[in-house]
Amino acid sequence: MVDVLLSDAEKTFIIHGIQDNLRDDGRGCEDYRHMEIETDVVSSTSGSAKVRLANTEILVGVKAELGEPSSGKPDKGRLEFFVDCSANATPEFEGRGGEDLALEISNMLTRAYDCPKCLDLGKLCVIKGQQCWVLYVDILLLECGGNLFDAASVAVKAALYNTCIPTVTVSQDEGHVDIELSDDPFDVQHLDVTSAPCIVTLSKIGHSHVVDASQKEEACCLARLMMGVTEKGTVTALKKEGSGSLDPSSVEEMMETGKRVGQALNKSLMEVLCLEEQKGKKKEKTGFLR
Amino acid sequence: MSNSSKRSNLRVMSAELSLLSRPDGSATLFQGDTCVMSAVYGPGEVRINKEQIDRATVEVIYKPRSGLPGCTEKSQERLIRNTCETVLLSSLHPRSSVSLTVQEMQNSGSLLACCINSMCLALLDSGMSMKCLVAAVHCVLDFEGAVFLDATDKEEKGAQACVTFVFDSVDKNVVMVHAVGKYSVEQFNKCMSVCRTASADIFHFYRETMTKKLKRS
Amino acid sequence: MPTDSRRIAGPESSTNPYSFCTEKPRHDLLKNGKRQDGRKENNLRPIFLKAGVVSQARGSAYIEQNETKVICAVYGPREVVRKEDFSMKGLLTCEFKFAIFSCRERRQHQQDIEEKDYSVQLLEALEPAVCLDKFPKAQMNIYVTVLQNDGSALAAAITCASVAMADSGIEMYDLVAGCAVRVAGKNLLMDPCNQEEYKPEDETGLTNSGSVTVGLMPSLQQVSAISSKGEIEFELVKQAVAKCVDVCTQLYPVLQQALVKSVSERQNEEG
Amino acid sequence: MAVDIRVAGARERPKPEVSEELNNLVTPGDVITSDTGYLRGHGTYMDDDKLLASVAGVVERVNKLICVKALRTRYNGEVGDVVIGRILQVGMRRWLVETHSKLNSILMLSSVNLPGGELRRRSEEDEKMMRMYLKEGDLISAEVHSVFADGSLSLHTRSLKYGKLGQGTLVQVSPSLIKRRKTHFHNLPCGVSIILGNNGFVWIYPTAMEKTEKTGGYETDLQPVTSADREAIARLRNCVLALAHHRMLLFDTSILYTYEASQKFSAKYIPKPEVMTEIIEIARGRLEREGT
Amino acid sequence: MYSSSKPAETAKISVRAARPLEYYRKFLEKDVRPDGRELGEFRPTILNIGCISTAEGSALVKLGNTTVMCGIKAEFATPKTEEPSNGYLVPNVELSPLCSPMFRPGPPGEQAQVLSHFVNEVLNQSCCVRKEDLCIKTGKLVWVLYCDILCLDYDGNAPDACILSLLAALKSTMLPAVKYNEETEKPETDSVKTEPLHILSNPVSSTFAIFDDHLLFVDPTVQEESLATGTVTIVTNDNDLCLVQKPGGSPVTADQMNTCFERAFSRSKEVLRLIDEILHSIER
Repeated sequence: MVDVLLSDAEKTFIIHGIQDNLRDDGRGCEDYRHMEIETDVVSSTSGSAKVRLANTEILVGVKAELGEPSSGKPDKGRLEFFVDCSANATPEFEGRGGEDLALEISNMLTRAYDCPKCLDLGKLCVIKGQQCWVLYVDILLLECGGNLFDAASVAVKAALYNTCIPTVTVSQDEGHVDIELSDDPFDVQHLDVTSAPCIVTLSKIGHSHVVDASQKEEACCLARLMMGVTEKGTVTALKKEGSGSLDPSSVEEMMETGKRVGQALNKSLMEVLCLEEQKGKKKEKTGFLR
Repeated sequence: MSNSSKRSNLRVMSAELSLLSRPDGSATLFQGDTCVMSAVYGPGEVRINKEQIDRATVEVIYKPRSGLPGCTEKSQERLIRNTCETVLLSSLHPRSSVSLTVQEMQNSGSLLACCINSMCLALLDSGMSMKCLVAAVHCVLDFEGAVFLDATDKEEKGAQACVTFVFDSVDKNVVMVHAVGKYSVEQFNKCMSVCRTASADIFHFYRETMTKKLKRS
Repeated sequence: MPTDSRRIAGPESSTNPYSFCTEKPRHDLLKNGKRQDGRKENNLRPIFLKAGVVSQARGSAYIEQNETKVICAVYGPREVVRKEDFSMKGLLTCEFKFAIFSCRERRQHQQDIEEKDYSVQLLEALEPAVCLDKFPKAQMNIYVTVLQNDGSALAAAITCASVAMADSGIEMYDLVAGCAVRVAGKNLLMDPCNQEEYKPEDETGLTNSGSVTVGLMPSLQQVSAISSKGEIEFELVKQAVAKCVDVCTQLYPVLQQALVKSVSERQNEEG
Repeated sequence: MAVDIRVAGARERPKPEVSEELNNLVTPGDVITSDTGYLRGHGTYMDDDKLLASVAGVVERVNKLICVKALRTRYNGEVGDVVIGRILQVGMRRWLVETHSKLNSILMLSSVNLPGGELRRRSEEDEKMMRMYLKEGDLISAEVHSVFADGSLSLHTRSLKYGKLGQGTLVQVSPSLIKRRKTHFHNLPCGVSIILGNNGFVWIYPTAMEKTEKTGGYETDLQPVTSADREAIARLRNCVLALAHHRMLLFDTSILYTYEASQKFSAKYIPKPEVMTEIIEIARGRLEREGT
Repeated sequence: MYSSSKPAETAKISVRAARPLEYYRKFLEKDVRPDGRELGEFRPTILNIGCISTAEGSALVKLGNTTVMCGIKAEFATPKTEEPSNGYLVPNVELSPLCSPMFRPGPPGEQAQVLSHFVNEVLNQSCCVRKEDLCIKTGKLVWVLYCDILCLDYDGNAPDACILSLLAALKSTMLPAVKYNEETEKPETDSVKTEPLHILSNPVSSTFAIFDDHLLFVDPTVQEESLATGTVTIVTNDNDLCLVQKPGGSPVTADQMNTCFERAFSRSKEVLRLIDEILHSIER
């Protein structure tokens, strides 16, 4: 996590506020900050999305390339996450500074997506055991304002939704295999992301827990629970993070909240994405400016 | 082949001291076609974490002719360094560092011996205090059990065993041994005695080289 | 991969011979309520736990759960090397490694992503249990090596590392016991072995297939680590976590006994 | 529970208004004047008898003095400024303080009030107790005592209004948005007080939390703040951010008007872009009407 | 700032820590070492063969406190074009930070590299495994045996422990039966049937430390290693020598060398007997 320094009194103020279900920006414990999302922002990718959650800004690009399937799953495509912490976000990321955080985010995403039902990777298989689509998901942290994991997962889901994969035709004669890529920009396949998970991070602060913690709140938090939650409410990944510990009963409460919030998050996100798609090409592009 | 006959003397040696101006001492040594250049820096400043309160820290860097140093080179490096530590009176320079660079120029057999001899010459050139001199002699055993002194790289390939000895100049005792292959104790001892005799030539050569240097200056 | 000049190099590439096996055995997880190794759903494998196994370390432990074998050593407190790491709290580091020969597939010398992930999880499991504020400016290092992995390696590592930490005499609030469970359909298989572990590539679209690992501080009843893989229904996750908490609590005496034994052995040596 | 997502394009974007200030906008290298009669101020340089801008900003002219005020800069401290700072390090007889200026500021042990009153010698005991008074992360309000040759600031807190800050919330805005006033301490009618640091740090805290003088203000009251106060603080925080977002100057009236304008929304909705715009427009209109 | 000794240790041990050299001299005057061993006596050697079932061959060796584990993983590879029927033997020694505070995390340090090289030389020069035996199909497919030696507790004399664990692991190695399918040009592995590896000779290592420039003793502990003025390592290969290494240090006479040889050969017999015993006990 990107650390900010706080005085004891500031921490007390934040902790008491959360106990009162009134956070320092007026939110309740289960409120997300205002989030804006835009897809198709980088034209050189197969799919992309940018998410802005208050001061947190994340850009995700998906690149589909033909490659070899992994030996364990010969009949499936591959999904690979790579996180880059831009030094523009904070000077701490300079050099190898952001590596640990980047690895943590990509590990969590890999784990959350590593379930056969989240994303139908079977569709990405071209020739069993030889050729498949590999989706390289590049996540770029542009600004850090707390709750990076959730924002990253939302951006990933949106970018995957936006991803177009060219249709391939495989012709086979006399053991000679030919792969032909369609060059028609509309002859493409889309991915079904309905059951893809979103990550919900629950930060235990004082005796309560909150979702979507700001940077200041993260500084008050000793233990977090991160959950990959699908629209159906199933859990695809679970992880405790931070140097503190949790009561078994609060683990249960946090999971309950996580499930509830996660389902709502998935639902709102899908609605927004469908809405944007309906607008199609007419929609106004805001790009990287606010 | 002419050199398939058992050879009992060393190849021609030639050396040049102080070829390099930066180091405190340097030597380039040819043994036959094998050539090694060594340079000594020190005693000088030592990095705090390597500092030893009762003696100088000896560092040796062995550079192969090409490529990155691997396990083999590290092993060579340690052999050279330990030999060097044995002869240097490092307790005279506590809290300082002596660093040696041994650069392989050409390898046509007996490389390790050539490295140690050139290191010894470089130390001589630098005027560092030493307990004694050391001479390294390499030999190989062929499948008939014949000993070839100062073997070339071709001879090394077809050998039953490769042996390198380092002797001190005072008692002619064994300072370092590196012997690999398949051989009996008798054969080992035979090699040792042949090499010990040959070491006298090297000590003689050191003397000649230093005399030459003194004459010139 | 870049060549590693500091090790003896092998051929450029090599493949696992078992990937060419003519027939691949398939196993059912449960048959007539019994698992392949004859256990019932709730049964754990026998645990052999011994503290004080590495003579050079400040504290150490070795755990064996049938074929899962983990060794751990703790060093420190010692001076922090890097200056920017200075702080009023002690620094705890953790290195988790699978030995190269520990799995069916050969592992690499350098830490891979999975090992780095486990290192972080192990660290976060132990951090809450160690009184770090008693050791300002100092670091304590935990090194864990899995000698053989037959499932539940992370859980075993958590237990082993906490005992090693306690063996070192470093002040702690509590021990940490680890436990894993495999969720398959409606079944919860405690302490899964390698064949029972969740592997995403084997799954054939079963909902509810995954695994959960929990680390618990038994006397404080605090969860210090929790992690899951695979897609599982919410209610089952809850059940799985609760069950792990139960089992971890039951493990507590085993950890204590190992420590008591190591202390009394040490006393005998000296007296 | 609320999840509030939308497409970025869905937001209404008001047309940027052309303010007359923009006519005075210069970028580095622009010639401001070639008359030689002017004096060179901050943000300018002379070349070939011409006065050129060295920063992007607005030209300001005071008699013969020409300055360019940059749109966004680090804080340039001046003696007498009220600042809010965060303790970074406890050093030998001094604290290092972050004040968003170019270099870290310094608070000497001799420039603070210590428990037990004004006239007290700084003893060795005090040196050892430094971390007890102020430790890393603590916030203080202070006044700039002097500016060193390298531009770093020396602070002092030798007045009862300065010192360690207790519970409350800190908002950071650009220093150029803080309007210079006679006082930077305000008790607002809503039961909340605000300190507008010249360095762009704004401290919002419940008025009730007055310092007790006996301990020199180093012991903070950690009693929970009332819900009403907390709500007001949250609202005020969001208003300050809204003002800063619209690059409006911050001073008591602008803050109060914005606060009042925001009443029709719940505090948590204020950060939403269109709510922000609406509130700010109301406040701006009222300010212009009253000519402040 | 923090003492590294365990809290309950007694004052006697601190004397030993403060003036180790004098402490040792006192004992050595009487031809005995502080741990009660004679000069030519090895520490109790414990061997456990086949302890890791995920490896094709494995062995755990305890030499006093020093603990070393060797695991052998076999994989397929294509042979080098210049040696189309030779397999690969890839030994590596890992001195992980787990086994001693002397070692740091990260890539192998000098000592680990030197040990790896040493094991590699012994493996190649002793010819205990014929590389031709590792051939499955000439020019197409050979075995590569990764022999990874992991130190779990470093209390001195790693070379002897490494070689012993390597030999024992190789002797226990069972390779799965493989058929090379000419049509598909792919191997077919039998998951049940295995074949043992042929071991042609038995390299055994013995390490001696030189103390005060003249005294030689066998199997040094870590403290003895740090006090020694030199070491000699002798690897015997049945009735021959395979490797003699004395990396600098105090000079020794030919007689001293011969004493070492004698001890090395007798040690070789002891060790081989031990391996046979353990292997037999497993078979039964």
